[in-house]
Amino acid sequence: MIKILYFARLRDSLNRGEEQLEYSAAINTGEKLLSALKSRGAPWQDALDKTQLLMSVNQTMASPDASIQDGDEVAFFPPVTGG
Amino acid sequence: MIKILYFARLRDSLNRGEEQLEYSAAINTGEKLLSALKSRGAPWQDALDKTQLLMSVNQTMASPDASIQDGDEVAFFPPVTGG
Amino acid sequence: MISIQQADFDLAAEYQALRADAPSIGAIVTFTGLVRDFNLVESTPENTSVQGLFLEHYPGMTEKSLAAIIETAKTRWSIINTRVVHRIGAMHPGDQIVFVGVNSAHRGDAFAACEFIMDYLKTQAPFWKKELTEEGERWVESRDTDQQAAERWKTD
Amino acid sequence: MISIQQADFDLAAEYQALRADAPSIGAIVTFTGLVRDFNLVESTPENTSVQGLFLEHYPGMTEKSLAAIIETAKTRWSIINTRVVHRIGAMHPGDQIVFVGVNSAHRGDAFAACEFIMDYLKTQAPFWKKELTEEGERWVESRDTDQQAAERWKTD
Repeated sequence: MIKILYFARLRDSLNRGEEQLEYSAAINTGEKLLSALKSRGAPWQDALDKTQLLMSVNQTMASPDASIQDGDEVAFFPPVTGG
Repeated sequence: MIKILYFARLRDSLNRGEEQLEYSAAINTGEKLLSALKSRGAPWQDALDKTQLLMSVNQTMASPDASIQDGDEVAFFPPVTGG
Repeated sequence: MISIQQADFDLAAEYQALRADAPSIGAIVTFTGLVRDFNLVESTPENTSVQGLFLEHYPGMTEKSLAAIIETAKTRWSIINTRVVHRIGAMHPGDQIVFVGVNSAHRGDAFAACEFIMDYLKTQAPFWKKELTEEGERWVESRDTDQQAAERWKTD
Repeated sequence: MISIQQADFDLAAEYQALRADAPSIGAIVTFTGLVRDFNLVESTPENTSVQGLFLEHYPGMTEKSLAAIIETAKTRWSIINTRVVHRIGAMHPGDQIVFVGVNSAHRGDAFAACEFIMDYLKTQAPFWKKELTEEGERWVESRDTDQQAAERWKTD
């Protein structure tokens, strides 16, 4: 299982802040996971198709080619706007 | 008359913080005034011969070629070390 | 010291803590961010009046990313200590949002490290602002100028 | 606001004044200089312990030069207000010597203006430090690094 978190505007668009997903080779990189989520159709396709989407793996910023292991915590969110 | 002020290490060396001097064409620039003061001999010659001597005319930093008018306030001091 | 908190903070207390750290401290630089009464987001040039703000964050990653930012600052500049406080939750115009304080023997290092931490916080730390305006709620868009400010510090 | 004073100053009061200036303020940067317990003058590498400090200045020119420095900062950066406090007279290790605070809508401007004012104060404002050390009194020598810091801001 992996844990996926969604924040800010993205959580609002998906109407979901968190989910668990069965781990498999089909989602063992950021890019593959994103494809799998987008394939769910609306609202996933649109919400995750932003050029400015950021991703973290185990609470560290990650690029789309980052590998994902079983048990990882992955998060998707828009560019940060704190401070 | 012009007013001349000496500060910090320079005042200590000259044992004098302030003086009035009769104005004349012989002291109508910073350089000329400095020469006139140095010609007084010890301790003036040595104390004013520092490469790092700074000068102000009417409380604004000035270069040696600055002109001096009757009634001006001229000051000599070492590089500043506040803050 | 890193603190993520709903409560307001006391700049004077943060400053006194930075002052007490070591007798070799010669310089303390502080940055405080406040909620403005107008919006500077480039995509909304109308400067809609902001009535309130809500700060969301990613618990866990927030602390981790701030700790990493501070570690980087400590390797790049000669600084003694840092204090970072970031508020979350509801805030109003004029409220304090964020504090970054740095102490050092040298003023140049304190200035650079403080600005670096703020610039990286703005682009790397997982906080998101939602504004409450006359027209309703909206998520604040990120700004290119923040991205550029962080890029300045990149070393090759 | 420029103040040359013997008395200590209250950073919290200076900060609150900068905070209250305008609702468009989004950033406040403060710098505080403290008396260190050791000497950093390049010509005395032995780091003699400093027991006390005496700050002399040129009354009249001090205020005039600080006002000029602040005016220059206001033409170069988008800042709202500044507060500068410089103490004179006797001080001890750990004491506050100087405060520079700047507020602005933008953090980049606040950082740059605050550092600029300090760098110029260090080379242009007529203050002189005399240190009381174990070996007696001595005037502090100016530092090349301060001259270099001020040179950075020169525009052609």
